[in-house]
Amino acid sequence: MNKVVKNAEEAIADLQSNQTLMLGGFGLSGIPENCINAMVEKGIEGLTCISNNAGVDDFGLGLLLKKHQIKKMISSYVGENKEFERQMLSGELEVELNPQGTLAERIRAGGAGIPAFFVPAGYGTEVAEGKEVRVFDGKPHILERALTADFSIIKAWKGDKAGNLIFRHTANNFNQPMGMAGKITIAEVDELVEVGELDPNQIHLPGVFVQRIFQGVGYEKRIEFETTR
Amino acid sequence: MNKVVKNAEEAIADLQSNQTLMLGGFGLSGIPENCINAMVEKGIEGLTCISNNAGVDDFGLGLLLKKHQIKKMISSYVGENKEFERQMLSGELEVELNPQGTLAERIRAGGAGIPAFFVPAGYGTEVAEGKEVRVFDGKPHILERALTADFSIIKAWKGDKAGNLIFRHTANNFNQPMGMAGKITIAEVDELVEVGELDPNQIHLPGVFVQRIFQGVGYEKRIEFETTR
Amino acid sequence: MALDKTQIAQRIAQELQDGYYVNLGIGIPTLVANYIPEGMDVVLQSENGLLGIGPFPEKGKADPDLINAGKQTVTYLPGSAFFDSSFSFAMIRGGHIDLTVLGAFEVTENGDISSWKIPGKMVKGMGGAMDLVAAAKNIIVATTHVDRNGQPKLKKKCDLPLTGVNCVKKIVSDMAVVEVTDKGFKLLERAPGVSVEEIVAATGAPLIIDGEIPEMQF
Amino acid sequence: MALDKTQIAQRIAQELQDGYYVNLGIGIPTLVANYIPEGMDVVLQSENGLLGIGPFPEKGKADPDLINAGKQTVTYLPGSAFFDSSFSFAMIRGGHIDLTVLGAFEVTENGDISSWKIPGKMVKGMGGAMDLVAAAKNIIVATTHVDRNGQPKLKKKCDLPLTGVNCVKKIVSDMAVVEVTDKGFKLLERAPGVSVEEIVAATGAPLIIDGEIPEMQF
Repeated sequence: MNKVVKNAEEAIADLQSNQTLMLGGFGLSGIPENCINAMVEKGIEGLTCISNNAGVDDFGLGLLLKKHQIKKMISSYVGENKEFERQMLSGELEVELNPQGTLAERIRAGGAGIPAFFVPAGYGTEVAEGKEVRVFDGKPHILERALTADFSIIKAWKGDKAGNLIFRHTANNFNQPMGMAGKITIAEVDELVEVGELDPNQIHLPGVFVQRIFQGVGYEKRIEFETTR
Repeated sequence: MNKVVKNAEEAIADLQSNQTLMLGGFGLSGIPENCINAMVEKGIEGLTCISNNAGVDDFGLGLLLKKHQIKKMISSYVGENKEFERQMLSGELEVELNPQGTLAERIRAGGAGIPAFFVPAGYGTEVAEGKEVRVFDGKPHILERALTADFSIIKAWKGDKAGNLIFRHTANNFNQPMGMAGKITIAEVDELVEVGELDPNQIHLPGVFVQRIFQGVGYEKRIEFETTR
Repeated sequence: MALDKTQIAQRIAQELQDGYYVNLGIGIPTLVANYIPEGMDVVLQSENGLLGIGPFPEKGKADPDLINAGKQTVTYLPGSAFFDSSFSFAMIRGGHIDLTVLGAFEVTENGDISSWKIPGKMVKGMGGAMDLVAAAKNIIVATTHVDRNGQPKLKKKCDLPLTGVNCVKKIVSDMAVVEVTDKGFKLLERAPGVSVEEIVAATGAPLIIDGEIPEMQF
Repeated sequence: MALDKTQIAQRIAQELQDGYYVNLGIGIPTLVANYIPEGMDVVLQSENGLLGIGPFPEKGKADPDLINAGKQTVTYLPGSAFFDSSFSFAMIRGGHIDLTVLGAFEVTENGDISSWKIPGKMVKGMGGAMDLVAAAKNIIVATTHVDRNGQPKLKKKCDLPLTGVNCVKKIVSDMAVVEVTDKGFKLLERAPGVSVEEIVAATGAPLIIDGEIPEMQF
């Protein structure tokens, strides 16, 4: 069983146009930079991207947007990206906005074999349109469906060659649940270590969920809003 | 904000007869020994206990059973306990058996504000009786409801005074999700440390879920089936 | 005189209680963190996966792996914990957060709130706001009492797309502290120097005014 | 001659593939771990929260915090991971386990299985069996071909309460390897020295017998 691939190009070699992808990260924190760049290079199109945000104009998913490689986004917050806004308002880009927690839970549910579940978020809003409403304990809830993807492309801090992953600080965010929900999960990591080097009590995402792994290079780790004291 | 209590007696001081409790552990591994003993001592009755197992005749929840303090058990596996079997067959004890994964997910859902969700487990069996069936992606699923409790009583390895918990090996099991689902969660730990001593990337259950914590004493940590090479 | 943003934050900070776990939205709500009373334990949650937000980092110490829900670089405190987004919203949805403070475009007398979308104009998305308002035990809105055009933001009915219904418990504006009761808006406090009449005039729904309305104390 | 338990486990081990994540039930299935082919990476999952079960501990080294789903003390291997029960079943229910091997009281020609309850007699509970059979991609039953009274365990219909429906893919018994196909049981292999006629006689439902049935190879 060899999960280690050489680089992003090899990791996404069989990724095709019109597939559905999950891409980890919150804002620009914890995004799979190497794979995004490789996807831009590869030029595949018509992608449905499930990602909490859409990057900025010149970094992250913004790069794929600029080249019109994305057909549809499923996200919770897509500000900070003028090209995104333009494509959405012009109808070039299909956008499905989800409450962030609902999005995260739909992804976790997809990985956990739970096809649908009830949540209170969005009841009474346009998010609830067309969805089943049911009252539990006196409070109305809406039925939400799970999400899965052809590929989940995630970024972790440390990973071992068996695919076990550890995330760092708030760069975990959507990476962990997305890692559970891809038919194929590709993990790029800051540091790839040998099997046995990670403490089994500290694994955030066990290797069973990860099909391909590589140590990324040249991480830019851009900061969106650097704020200091 | 002081979450630290002196001992099990103080932790369960306001626990009352006829309440619903979640008790962590799998078999005898990771059970809250101190609190169970204190409950036996206190003599409260009519309890509904949500626990994967029911201990053995002379240890763990078996001690509460022996004194007829439990009215109802919600569990997945209750073998290895003759008194349990006797009380169940005689009708003294009400028992609701759940598939283990459904039980774990019902508990997690209770803590996560998800009142109901669909799972495939149990479809076509007596577990599905009276439950809504719905087909998703060609596969039938049944609707399961979340579980919560007046008190969740759990056991962790290390905890800090802010209630952050780390579990060890397979002694985590039901402790982590149960810790999320109690109106009041009581954690007993092998080792209670100062705030700041635990690595924030390694916390299994953040302190927000834990209302009371204490360092337990005299752990017996009995092994049910000692098996060696 | 109407409060400035800092004073709104200061007044909201008076709502905090020892042991509270709090989620502060972007904008004025974030400023509340600066006024947590000395000696009071309040833990700040960031829905992108941090319990125990610390102050902004020192210059040169910003860490791209450590941001808040507004994507600003932050720090963490002793006793903090990091977790993934699904777990973070389990925490929120499960009712484990004591107080949420957020901004709004409009709030109604029955506690509805619109805060995320201006059709045809602003399409950034709801982020975590819908989850927060649907689940927090206590929701306080921090806002100006009227919008840029002088129109009331406290209304009978929202004109903009809703973020949540029947959820806001209290509004702290630059002019007043208003409670959302079963019977509608109830005026609790006035900003220093602002009259009840001025508040009534600036509010788009009836205000329950029960006896003398005290000025806010700072 | 019919296989003994060890040989059943040995035969099942031939179904393993490199890179498989496998959950082994209590009893005969547990023995499969002893016959993982040399050099093949197979990771064993224990539903109480361990991926990467190691061998039983050395005498005196048993750790009460480290048990398998049968509550036996075990060890863990390099590359293992521990997790809670809800996460463990997310892994199982989400279809991330390649193969589940478990025992059974009865299996039917459409893949139904009963394995957890004998009304009025045995009331231990289903544990994780219902979750496993409802979700694993591939389910193999390890069993004797007939019960203690000589009655077939491979049947048209279960008499005992079900564990799951339409889920078993293959049965490895002491007499035969049987596949569950859309058209019913299909005999794939015979235990050494056991005739097709003996297997047919011991099976409670029709067997599809397609050409010469080979003996199992060890």
